[in-house]
Amino acid sequence: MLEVKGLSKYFSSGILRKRYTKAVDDVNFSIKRGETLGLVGESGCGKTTLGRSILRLIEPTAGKVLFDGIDILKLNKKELRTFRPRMQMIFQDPDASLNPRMKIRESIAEPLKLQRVEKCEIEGKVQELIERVGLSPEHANRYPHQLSGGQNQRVVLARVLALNPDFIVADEPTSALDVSVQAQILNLIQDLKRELNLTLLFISHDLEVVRYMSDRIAVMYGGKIVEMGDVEDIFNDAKHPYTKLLVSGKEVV
Amino acid sequence: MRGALKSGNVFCKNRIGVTGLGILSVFILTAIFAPFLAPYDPCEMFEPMAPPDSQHVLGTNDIGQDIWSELIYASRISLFIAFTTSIIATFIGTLSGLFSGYYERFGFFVMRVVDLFLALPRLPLIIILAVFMPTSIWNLIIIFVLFGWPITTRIIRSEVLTLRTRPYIDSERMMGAGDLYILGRHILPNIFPLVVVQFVMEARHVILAEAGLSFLGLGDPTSKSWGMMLHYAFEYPTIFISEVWKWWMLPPGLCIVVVILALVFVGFALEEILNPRLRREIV
Amino acid sequence: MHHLTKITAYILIIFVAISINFALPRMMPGDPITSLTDDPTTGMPVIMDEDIKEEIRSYYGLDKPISEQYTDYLKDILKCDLGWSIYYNAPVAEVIFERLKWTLLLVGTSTLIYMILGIFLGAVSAWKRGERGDLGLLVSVLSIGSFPSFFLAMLFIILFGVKLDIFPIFGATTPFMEYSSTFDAFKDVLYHLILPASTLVLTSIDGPYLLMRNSMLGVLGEDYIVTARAKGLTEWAILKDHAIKNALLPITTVIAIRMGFMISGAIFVETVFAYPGIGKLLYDAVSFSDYPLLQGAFLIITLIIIAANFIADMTYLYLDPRVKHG
Amino acid sequence: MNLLKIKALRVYFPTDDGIVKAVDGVDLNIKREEILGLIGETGCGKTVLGMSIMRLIQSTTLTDGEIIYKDRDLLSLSDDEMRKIRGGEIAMVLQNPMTSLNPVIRVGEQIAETIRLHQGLDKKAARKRVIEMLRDVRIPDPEKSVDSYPHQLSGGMQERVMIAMALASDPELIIADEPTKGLDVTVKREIIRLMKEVTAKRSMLFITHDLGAAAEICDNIAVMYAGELLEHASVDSIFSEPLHPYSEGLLNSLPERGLKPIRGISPSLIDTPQGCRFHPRCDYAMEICREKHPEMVKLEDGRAVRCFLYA
Amino acid sequence: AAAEDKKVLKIEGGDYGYPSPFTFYSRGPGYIRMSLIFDTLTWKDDEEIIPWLAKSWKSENGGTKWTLYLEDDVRWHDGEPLTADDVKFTYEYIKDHSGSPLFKWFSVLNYMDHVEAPNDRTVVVTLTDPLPSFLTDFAGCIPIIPEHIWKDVSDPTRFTDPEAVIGSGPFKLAEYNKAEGYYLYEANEDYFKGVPLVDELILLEVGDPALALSAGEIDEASFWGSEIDAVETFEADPNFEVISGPSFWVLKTIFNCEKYPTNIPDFRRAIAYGIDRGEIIDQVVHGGAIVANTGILHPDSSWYMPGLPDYAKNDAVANQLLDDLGFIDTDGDGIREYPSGEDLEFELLTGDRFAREAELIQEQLEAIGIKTTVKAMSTKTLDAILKEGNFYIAVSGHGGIANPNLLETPNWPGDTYHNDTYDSIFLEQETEMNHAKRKDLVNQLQKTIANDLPVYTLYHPLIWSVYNPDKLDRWFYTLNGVATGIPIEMNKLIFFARFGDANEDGDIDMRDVTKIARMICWLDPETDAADANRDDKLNVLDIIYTELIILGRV
Ligand SMILES: Nc1ncnc2c1ncn2[C@@H]1O[C@H](COP(=O)(O)OP(=O)(O)OP(=O)(O)O)[C@@H](O)[C@H]1O
Ligand SMILES: Nc1ncnc2c1ncn2[C@@H]1O[C@H](COP(=O)(O)OP(=O)(O)OP(=O)(O)O)[C@@H](O)[C@H]1O
Ligand SMILES: [Mg+2]
Ligand SMILES: [Mg+2]
Repeated sequence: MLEVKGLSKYFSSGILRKRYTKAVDDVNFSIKRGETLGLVGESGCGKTTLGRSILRLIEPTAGKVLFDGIDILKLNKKELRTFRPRMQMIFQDPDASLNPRMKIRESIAEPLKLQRVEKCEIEGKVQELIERVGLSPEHANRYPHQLSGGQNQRVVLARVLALNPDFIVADEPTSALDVSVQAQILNLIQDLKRELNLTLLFISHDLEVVRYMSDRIAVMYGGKIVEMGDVEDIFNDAKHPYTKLLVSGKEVV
Repeated sequence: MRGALKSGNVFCKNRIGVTGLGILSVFILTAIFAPFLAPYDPCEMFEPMAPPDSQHVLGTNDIGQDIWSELIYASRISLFIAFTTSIIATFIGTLSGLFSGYYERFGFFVMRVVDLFLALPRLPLIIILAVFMPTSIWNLIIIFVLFGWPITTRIIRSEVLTLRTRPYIDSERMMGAGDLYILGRHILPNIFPLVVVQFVMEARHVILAEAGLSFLGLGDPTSKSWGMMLHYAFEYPTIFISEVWKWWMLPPGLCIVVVILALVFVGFALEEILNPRLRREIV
Repeated sequence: MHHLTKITAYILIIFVAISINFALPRMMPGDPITSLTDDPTTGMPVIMDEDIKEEIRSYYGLDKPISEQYTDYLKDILKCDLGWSIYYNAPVAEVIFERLKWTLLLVGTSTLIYMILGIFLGAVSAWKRGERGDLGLLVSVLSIGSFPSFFLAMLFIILFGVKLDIFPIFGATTPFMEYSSTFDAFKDVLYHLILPASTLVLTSIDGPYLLMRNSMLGVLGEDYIVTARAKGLTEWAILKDHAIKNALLPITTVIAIRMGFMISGAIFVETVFAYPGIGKLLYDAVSFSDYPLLQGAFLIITLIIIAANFIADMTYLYLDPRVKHG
Repeated sequence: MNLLKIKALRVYFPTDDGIVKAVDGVDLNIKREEILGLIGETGCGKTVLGMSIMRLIQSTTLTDGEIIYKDRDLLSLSDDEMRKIRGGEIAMVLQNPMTSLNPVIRVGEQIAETIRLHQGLDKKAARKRVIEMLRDVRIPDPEKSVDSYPHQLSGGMQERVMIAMALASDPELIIADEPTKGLDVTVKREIIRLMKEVTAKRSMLFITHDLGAAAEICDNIAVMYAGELLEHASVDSIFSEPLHPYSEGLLNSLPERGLKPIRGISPSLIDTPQGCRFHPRCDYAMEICREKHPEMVKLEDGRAVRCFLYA
Repeated sequence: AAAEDKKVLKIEGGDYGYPSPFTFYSRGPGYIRMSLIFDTLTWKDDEEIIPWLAKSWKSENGGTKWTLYLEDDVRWHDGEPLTADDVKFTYEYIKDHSGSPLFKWFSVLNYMDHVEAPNDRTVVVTLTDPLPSFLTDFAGCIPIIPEHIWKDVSDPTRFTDPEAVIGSGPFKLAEYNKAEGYYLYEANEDYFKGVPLVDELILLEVGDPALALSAGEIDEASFWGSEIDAVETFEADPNFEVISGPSFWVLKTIFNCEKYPTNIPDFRRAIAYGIDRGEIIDQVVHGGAIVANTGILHPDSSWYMPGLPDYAKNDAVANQLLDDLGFIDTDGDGIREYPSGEDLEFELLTGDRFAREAELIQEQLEAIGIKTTVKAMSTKTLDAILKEGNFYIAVSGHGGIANPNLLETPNWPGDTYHNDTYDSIFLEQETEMNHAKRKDLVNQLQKTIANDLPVYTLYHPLIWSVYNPDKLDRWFYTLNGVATGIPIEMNKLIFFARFGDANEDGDIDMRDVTKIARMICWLDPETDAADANRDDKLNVLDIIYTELIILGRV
């Protein structure tokens, strides 16, 4: 369903003499429909950049991103806009993912409005989504700062669901959250995924979380994918030295 | 709505802000109702240089105009110039700030212009322009706007730059929202408080600059502003060796001081409200 | 690398400033020849033959095509020749430099004092935030900062020059006083400096004060201040070694920009106190349409401001290791 | 032998919305050479508790109770006396090394400050000591690193500097507030090992909500919820057999234990629930839980738990 | 102690350049500063032209040839003698360097054909055309410079060595501070006219003259027009004395004589009747001015023509004139309309300084149904607009109206008045050597202006000198202004005992005797038979002569 070929993103700095940071360097992989690919790697290795490049939130330097056979990187602005709702992203910081000046209700209604859903239908849909992600209707009239991080992440999920996406990039969706809340959110994502047959790219630096969430795992190091394979293969039989280092010290409590 | 109410609430608790707003409203009301408040037409001439008495609370100026009425009418010009300029400059600054923050390439060029404007000595340039443009209120406004927008642009832009990378803006884009939609519906409301602060600060700056230019004799000599009153007072040969300064120089000077202070108070309070780190220890 | 870009930017700004300086006076109405012949003091009209005017124009090179005037102008600037002042009938550089020292003295002293004082008071205010002292300081600094400099100057003249008669009211020195020692001379200059400098200091102090207060409030909320406190440092040591330096960082640039404002502000103070500085000169040059002088005064003021910015940038580099080694 | 004894500590923050009871009646003892872990979800009052031991909480708070350190009540010491204890006898490692180091001062100087202050060494001697310290926390090339600025070091090295700083004056008690927050998994692991090593002969209050880290390093664990302690037990017993339903829920939320979340959301610290604070989210809640506030129950094996199930 | 005995006089001033003849700023005060160091052949006191470096002179060939005889023992500050060669050198040198910006002061040199020095003490100037004002504008204006210093100087405007201020005058420059605008002069003990009354003269820039004067920082300051309020304060103060003089300055409304409707003389007259000049003087100038001569020239000028129509405020006449022209208020809004139906309305341009006068005029014109809007601008801009002819009415002022040459372009700086007869009369008077005839021509010019009204003059401000008489009390205003007409009280004559003054010993200065002798020769009917003041002079002479006899001096 999603195929990434030779994707690279270099950041340049300096005006006279350019210097490049190879944040993502010639990355290739594919994800099947309904599959979850976990992406692990140390901080700054390029995970976020990769996720954002795939969705064209930043323009990649080179490569192809084929989504159902369409090269996303070739779409023009208008085509991209109509195409976008099919792919969504969930960010690490749930509080920053919502406009602080909009009520929860408005935030969730926003994608519906953008999709030109009939005005009269919106209210009902919003209610439905709110319940779907396990919030209570009273939350609809609050502002993000009046809710906890876990609740905000639910709102983000509700909003993503409103668009009926096929593919979601979850960029460390729970790393800002508490263990107990993390469990709630991760479970919710799993449930929704199963129900809606979503395809997921799940980014995290927490091996245990990725292990729980993913079908396959890709290990990223210095902008490149250094190892990729089924969950258990990676955990039991790591090949790359970095993966070994990651897996070796895991504490079993 | 509650967000707004909340900051309103904080504002009310902020004694400095409320004081400023109070003073400012007094002056705005004075300006609006000047014809009802002033005992005379400020251009009507009586005996020149009459000291204060029951007829003329603050006496008359060098050509016999009632100083008290002049003072009241002057609040009109001073505030009019200040607010008109601030509105236009903040408007231009906000728009260019918004777009230059959002579109990098456009922003790059705008910022070079802004840098240039900020690197050039502002007041000397204004003085020159003021000397050679026919002195009218509108020319003054044009000059002030010309030099007022870049600061706002820069401040708004840097705010937009940080807002632009917020995940919620990315989410909007992912939902298929267009640039204008994002700018108008998501970024603008978030920078609006900053725009208000800029507006207030610009108004303060303009009042000072207008007074300064008028004082140097570069304002419109036929208009009645506090700076112009001070200019005529300063030109008066015995201003320092007689007592006339008490009723001719002091009142317009103090009016400028108080209005600026009020604006500073309001701006200061607004900034405290906007900066949550400062808010905790509000006075 | 970083320095190179900075320096390129500075050169560019200087170049644009020079071009504006050249173009601006020429776009203004009024011929310098008229100003040369008209006499504002006595207003005596001088009706001149066109050929005499021509002669004078060519004397000043005003008859050449604009492009040639421009290249000449650039060449001269490189040679440090700012031209010949039409009104003052002397080399522009000489006219300017003679006044420049007074402006630099006035602005320099005031800047030094208001910066140190403003920063100190700002730090104190932030340290005592929310307390009575902070509020008192805040309100008084904001109030005094709201005085237009010329108004405060006039009040000072009345109060200290006339009513109390303890300070001189004009000039930079006592004219033709014969000093018995350099100390005497210094005393005299200082004596004349006090009122204008205090005016500038008082009316400008709100800037650094507020900046420092805000910056300090920010810094005081940082984790490393808690760390410092956790180490058992005294409050004074925390303020001195940890808070002030960090709080100063973001405001150095702003203060440099304000240095430019100070020079501008000096125009008013110099006018009221008849202080023989460049601000007053600029104003005179404008009213006499003295192109070369105007251009020169502008250029010098611009250069000073750019230099101030440059110094600030360098100070910033020196102060902030994140930039220096980044 | 108790090094630190906290008795009925209350720390309240008056705010616009009401009084935030961040710490509400905490009793806690730290023995010599004990490493006590303090765990609990975000916002339950862990940091406030740690900071109030050091008296680093701003003056507008309402603090009540006793914090007895070696027979002296820290809360009633003068500012000066307290300052001598801070950094000297009790040291603190703050969460997030990136922001806890002053960016414009060389790291060596930041460590030396403490040494000079508490051990009265001169500049040169202090520097020598700093280099030793850096070597102790295994910073490569300490002679060079001592003159680095924080931003020139990696996150892991910064954390090491923080630890060196805390150890610098050879304190008896270290309060470490989530020292591994914001660090990479691999780095985190090394730091935890290091901490374990260097605190071998010291006492430590280790604040975290990273259960894995706590399990690795601590002797005993205290579980905190909504401003009060719910359970206190040895590390082994709590991970193998948590008594309080909250402790159990917390452990079950771990991915490796099946990601079973506690339902509901954490309570506000302004209007804490009547009765047992955890009852709205508790699967075992009884009638009494709704009405009465449970007291800490001491069990025979040295464990203590605040739950009617064990009353 | 000796220093304290020094008599020091401090005067309000400012920087007007290095006081060499080629580096002072091209302004009256600059010339004055220079004139303290450099002498001219003739000079003026409050009444007449007096001999200076030249003790006598004669004109021949219908005023194109002038022979001047120099004083005998005049020396430069450096001790060198001043000779006729120096004078010849000066005139030729300046003429050769006519591109210098100070040329305007010396532009009369254009009239010079050549100059000769037949001997040490005699100079003969031959002119191309007769120059009636030779004695004031030529001999009385051009400073004589030492040949031995200037002969090698190629660009005099850039020559600022100390030698550049070696003159022959009563003062030597001791110090000059450009930045602060301070001048310090020392008396020239060897001056050929005697020792000046003060040992040191200081000119300094003060922020506020009234304040500086009352604080004793300066001993003299001058005031102008509406500054009369300050003058009155000092008048009431026994420590100060005040003298008043003519400013030779006029404020005028300038009409565009090329644009409808201001090109209609009756329209201009109507406006003149509508303006109340008395009210302007009372209200704006506080009485510090006199109603202007409608013929422009100042009443204190010897060329003044009295009795010209003054268009005293009369709304009835004004309205009648306007009605007759067809400007009638048909819609009753108080504003007249053009015959075409549009409102009679235009801008009233003014320089910044005269906005208040303009505003009052605006009010006065409104009373006769003419609507104007005051538009104030810098003098520079206004002048530029006036030169372009882009205006209807403007208020502007200028000085120098002691001199009939000013009448060349009556609505200067505008140039919209064209009258061939007027122009030819002007040209004729320029070269008319017969005083009475010339005066008649000038009268005709003034009459034409007063009737045609290309400008309507408003007021002539008064000027005052306020001084501390203990320091120096010889202040006076020079006849028609110093040199070419600078209305400044600082004539170098004030530093000398005047005619009839007793010196410190109670004796009459011997120089007065010289003066009497000169007057006697001056009264020679051949020299100036038609002098209007002849009788006055005779009277004065009588009085002094009698006094001298009483004192036993003659
Ligand atoms: N806009 C940018 N400009 C320049 N460099 C960038 C930019 N964004 C990211 N980088 C650099 O690209 C590299 C990869 O960054 P990225 O955010 O993708 O890492 P990450 O793996 O997501 O890290 P984390 O776990 O901390 O989120 C980093 O070295 C970063 O500094
Ligand atoms: N200065 C303050 N004013 C008001 N409330 C405060 C203040 N400081 C902390 N709080 C509140 O006290 C509670 C406890 O905060 P604390 O920082 O101790 O939590 P924590 O357990 O350390 O959480 P985390 O794991 O996120 O660090 C929180 O609800 C917080 O909002
Ligand atoms: Mg990332
Ligand atoms: Mg915490």
